[in-house]
Amino acid sequence: MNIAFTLPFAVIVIGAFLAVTRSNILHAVFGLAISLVGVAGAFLALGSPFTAVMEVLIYVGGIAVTMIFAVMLSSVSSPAERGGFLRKSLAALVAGLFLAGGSLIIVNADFGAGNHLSTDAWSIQAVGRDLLDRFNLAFESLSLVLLLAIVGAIVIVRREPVLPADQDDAPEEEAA
Amino acid sequence: MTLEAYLLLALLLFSMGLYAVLARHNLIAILIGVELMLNAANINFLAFNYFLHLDPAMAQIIVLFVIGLAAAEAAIALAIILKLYRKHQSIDVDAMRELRG
Amino acid sequence: MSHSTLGLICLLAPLTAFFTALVGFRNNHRAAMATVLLSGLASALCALLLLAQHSPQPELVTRSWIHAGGVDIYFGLLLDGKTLIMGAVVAVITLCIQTYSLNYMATDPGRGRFFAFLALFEWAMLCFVYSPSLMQTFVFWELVGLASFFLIGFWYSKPSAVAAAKKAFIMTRIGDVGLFIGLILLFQSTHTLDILRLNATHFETTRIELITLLLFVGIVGKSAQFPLHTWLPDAMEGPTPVSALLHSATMVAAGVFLFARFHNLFMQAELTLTIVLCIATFTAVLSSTMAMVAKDMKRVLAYSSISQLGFMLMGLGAGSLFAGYFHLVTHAVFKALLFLCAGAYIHHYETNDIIAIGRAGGRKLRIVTAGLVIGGAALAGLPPLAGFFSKELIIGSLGHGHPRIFVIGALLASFMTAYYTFRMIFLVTRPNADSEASPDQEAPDHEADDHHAEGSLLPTHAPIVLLTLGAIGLGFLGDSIARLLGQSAHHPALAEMAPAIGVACFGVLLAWLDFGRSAAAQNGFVSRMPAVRRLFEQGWYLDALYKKLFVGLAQAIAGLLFGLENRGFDGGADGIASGTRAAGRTAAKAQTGRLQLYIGTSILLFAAAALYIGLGASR
Amino acid sequence: MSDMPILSIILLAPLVAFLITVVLPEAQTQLIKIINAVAGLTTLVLALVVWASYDKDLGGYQMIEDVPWVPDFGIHYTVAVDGISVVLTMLTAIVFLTGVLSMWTLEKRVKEYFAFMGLLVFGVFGVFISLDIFVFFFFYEVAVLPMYPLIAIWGSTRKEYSAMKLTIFLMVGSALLFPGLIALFVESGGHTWNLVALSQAGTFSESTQIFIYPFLYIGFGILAGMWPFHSWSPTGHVAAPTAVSMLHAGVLMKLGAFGILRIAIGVLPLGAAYWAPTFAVLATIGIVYGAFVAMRQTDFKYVIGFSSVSHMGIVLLGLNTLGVDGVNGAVFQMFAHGIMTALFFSAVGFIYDQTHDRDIRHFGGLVGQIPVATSFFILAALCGMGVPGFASFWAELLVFIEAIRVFPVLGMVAIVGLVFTAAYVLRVLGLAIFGPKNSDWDELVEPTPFLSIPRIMLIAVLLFFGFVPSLMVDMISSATHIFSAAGASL
Repeated sequence: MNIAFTLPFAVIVIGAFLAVTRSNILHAVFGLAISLVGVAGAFLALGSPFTAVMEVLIYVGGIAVTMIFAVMLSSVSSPAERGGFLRKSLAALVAGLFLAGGSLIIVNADFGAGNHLSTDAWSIQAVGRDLLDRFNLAFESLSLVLLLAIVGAIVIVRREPVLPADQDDAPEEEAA
Repeated sequence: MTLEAYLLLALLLFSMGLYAVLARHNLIAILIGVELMLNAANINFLAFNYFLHLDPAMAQIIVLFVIGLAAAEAAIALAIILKLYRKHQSIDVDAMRELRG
Repeated sequence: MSHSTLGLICLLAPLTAFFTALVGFRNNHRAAMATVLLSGLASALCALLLLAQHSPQPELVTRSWIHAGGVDIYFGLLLDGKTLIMGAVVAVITLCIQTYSLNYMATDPGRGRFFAFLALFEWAMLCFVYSPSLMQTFVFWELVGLASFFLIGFWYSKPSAVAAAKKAFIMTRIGDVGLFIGLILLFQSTHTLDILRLNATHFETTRIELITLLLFVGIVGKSAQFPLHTWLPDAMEGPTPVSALLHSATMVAAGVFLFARFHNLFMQAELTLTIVLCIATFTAVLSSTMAMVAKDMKRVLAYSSISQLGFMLMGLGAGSLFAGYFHLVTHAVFKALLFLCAGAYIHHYETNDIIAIGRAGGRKLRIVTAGLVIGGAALAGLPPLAGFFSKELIIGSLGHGHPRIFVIGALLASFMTAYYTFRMIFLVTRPNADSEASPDQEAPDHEADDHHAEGSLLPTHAPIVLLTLGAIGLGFLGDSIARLLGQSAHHPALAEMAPAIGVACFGVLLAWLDFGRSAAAQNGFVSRMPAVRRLFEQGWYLDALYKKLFVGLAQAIAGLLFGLENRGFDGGADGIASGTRAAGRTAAKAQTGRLQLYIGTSILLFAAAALYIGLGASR
Repeated sequence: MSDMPILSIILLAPLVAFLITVVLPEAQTQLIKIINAVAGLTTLVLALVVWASYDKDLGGYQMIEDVPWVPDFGIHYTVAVDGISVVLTMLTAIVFLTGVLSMWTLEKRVKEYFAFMGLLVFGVFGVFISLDIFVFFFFYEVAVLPMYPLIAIWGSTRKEYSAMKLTIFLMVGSALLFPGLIALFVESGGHTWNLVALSQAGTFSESTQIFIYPFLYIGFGILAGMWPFHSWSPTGHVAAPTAVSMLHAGVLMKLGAFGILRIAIGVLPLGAAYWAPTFAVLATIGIVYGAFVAMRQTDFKYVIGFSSVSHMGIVLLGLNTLGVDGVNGAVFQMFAHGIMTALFFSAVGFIYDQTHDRDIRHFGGLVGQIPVATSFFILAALCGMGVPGFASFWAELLVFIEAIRVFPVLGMVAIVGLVFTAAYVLRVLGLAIFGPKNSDWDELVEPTPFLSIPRIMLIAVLLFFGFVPSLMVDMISSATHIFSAAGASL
């Protein structure tokens, strides 16, 4: 057993377990954060420190924090879980079947894999060059998508200004 | 470690995410499940690339893109959740059943 | 000027006048009328000049219209004896009628339009006459029909006029369909539509029978022969000058002209000729009987037109091109004259009823009455007027190698013609207030007040006088016409002519006894038999029969299909639509709106598929 | 010939008009109309240039532009014209321009209306000039889809129903077409969608052709108003607003006939020969059936709608003769009928805009009140009857000549149908245009000279090709020489 594999493995699974099972949504988000740190560890083990750093920065630092804000803003951290058992067992069944089937495929498949890649080739320079050269268009599109997502998010959550006409109508409705 | 080990790890992570998506009531919890599934995919990308001698930078770039898209997706999803909360005073997925036939 | 220039002027002048009058001078009647009159004059002069410069060889001027695939269609002018005579007749008579209409239509609010369509009609007719190919003939044959539609329906606010125009168009179109199919078949068997070439072609027998029969269907429609004759009397709804134009020299003559044009083809088809003779003779007799009882002056003339057209076709069908053609020319002149005279009475006394006109003092219009008598005598075939010569020739040609029945039919029709013509003349000129005959309506009294004398009477009288001279003199031009046609004029001996003259005189005599003498009851021998009279008056009930049978049938089919469309096709489509909707409603119940259920189901299915494929691949 | 990509410019003109229209603010109605009119004029001028610069003696496809689009699937943006495309491009340009001018008085949601219309015309042009079957189908759908909103929003008389019916019928047609086209691609080896390559003899075996042909024929035939799948077309015509009816009957139905000619017959000649008698019978039934049903209609537009069924039957009959004269006549008839129905709907639309009534029994003697407006209608009616002097006479003549040669009985039945055509046209004229004056309509006003322009243009085109048919037939026959001069060998 390799410590570079087992440590991230453990962190990931524990974090994910928390994220999936905790009914307090804040706890779940923390579980997610832990799991993501584990994923970053796995990235390191797979020889890609840059993505590992990005993972921690964006996911743990960005997304998880945003979720916490959202939870705070919606002020419903743990809605009452109703009719839980049937639903959970059904979901568990589906997920379990998926897991079993997937494992079956993975175990049976022959990937022809063997030796590791030397980590030298994974230089950040190569990534940077490719990003601005080969995948230039995709990179630019992604930035556009992000921009649009931000603008879109703002537009969606913006409170609509109350029109004067509605105010005129309001008393009549109350009267009715 | 072998490729299969990483793939099984990713599969496990994905299944847990799937469970969250299917079982949880809370929209944010469902979103968390989605994020887990995305990360499972990311692990797969890097693992395949690491073990199968593919283009060195490709997997990393794809992972970066996925992370970027996930950020965008999370932003939009959270915005929608907030909007829904304002409308229904709830973020229970069972409350949103307008597509019912 | 060269012949082609003259021909082009002759053809283009009316077309230009039509567009100028209709579009350019829409609100200026005077200018429109002047334009049309000038164009008519130009056409008539050109046509006469062409006739005068006639050369024995046919001349041909052509321009390509369509040349593609297996079709080669051209437009042009063919100048030979037949076209030159007919062109001159058409142009001159049209000019007469245009002049006449100056007075006749002087107060009509639509006179500009009227003149424009006269010009269009003249153009179509001239192009038809001078046509060098059957295709062009057909094109202008249709256009003649179209122009006549607008002229007959000129008073468009009268429902009867609109109905008559519609009836004329549709009934002639039934004939046109035959002509059209015949044309296509002819084209397929000869690969040409050139008239000169077609006339020089020899056919194997069965094919030519079919083709000529189809052509004859077209002629039946246009020349108002039985059984498609019923549109012609109704077409009298148009203004009288229109009737004069349509039913003397032009529209109805087109069919006969077409027959004359393809005389060589028809002569190759024995069976068709027999059918032509039967139909023509039957039509001549049938329509004469109707003319004997009609009280409407224009209807009398209309029936007589049908019967005279039958005479022409008899002559042509009997094999004598000259006889039929000659009668076509003379009939054009005296029938135009008769219609113009009738128009003058009608215009003056504001009634169509012969008896009412007579009572109101018809004979006081001296020039008109003279024209009526001379034209009527020509129609009756009294020597030495124009109709006599041509009718003699026809009856003479029937005598050679044809069954007696045709001669007898011709003589019978000839007798009735003389009878009804003089019945009309006597009723107008010798009114008898004590007679049993009663007019349908009383004519307004116009004894002294001449409020109809708008300006000069010259435009009315000049054409009548000119045509009267024609009706007197044209009969003596037979030899020149024969020469132009390349035929030798046949002069029947007096003995051959005797029966025809005899029956004509007998007809006149009987008319005198019934209507003319001062003690006459003015109630014809036919009218004394009420059943027969009703039969004749109703046109042998053919109109009613057609209405029941064909119009009813067409409407029934239309109604049936209309129902099929609404209930069958539309209903079927709607049924499918509502079925789909019901199915959709049922299917919609499966939609619970539970997001997670959807995701779970899809993941499960997807996983099953993946498992299946993955295990399959690994094995 | 210049190197200018003239066909692409024609194609882009309506698209540019569409984009500008979308961007412009709602209130700028006059500007929107002017921009669309300019686009229409541009396409018309360019279509004239194409007509003039097309080398008729050379024939074949000319002015080819070829750009790979999705190379992995062999899809290319390939545009080119042959004699038939030249004629139909001209038709579209004329109807587009006159359609815009006819709708000059529109006030309801002007921006969206012209946007959809530009999109529709864009698709139509694309269909007429593309040489790649996939691109062809793409444009075909682009042309068909805007019909739904155009009818459902600006229409009248059960508009939602008609719009839905039209869309469903056309979608059924597409559903037949799509597998047919895919089958062409797959059966040919899956390398190319190019029409010329697929049309090569020997690409498809006879049994394959016989199997695929009905899919394509019926799929396109539904849009062409083929009996018995015609019932969407009259309802659609009736409900649509004036310019849409003009485009719909004038141009859109021609897409179907064009598809049959270009793809079904062009690629599968053996299949066409096998099925021709069957489809010729259906076409003939359509001719007579349309005339009979039109005889009983009381709505102006329904009469015209069923007359379209009848006239498109003539087109289909001509195509099914598979002989050069028949196909020449069919294409000519496509053009003539396009202009004629555009004129019909334009004339009726003018009357309807004022009266909001289309029941012919409610009218009478209109010619006395508005002679100019009704004379447009009368001229269109005369053209519909196939009176000589109008373009459609020659078209019908050519079709009938070939039809009698190939299918004597059907040809005769179709010709007899002319009598009923005359009957229903004259019925409308007699009831509504002539007859006693109805003083309800004394208030009607004549079109202004500006509004007369589009109608006069259409009439001029009809008369021009009626008097000089050789121009048109020469152009068409430069593309139809592939058909046997003696008709199908049956």
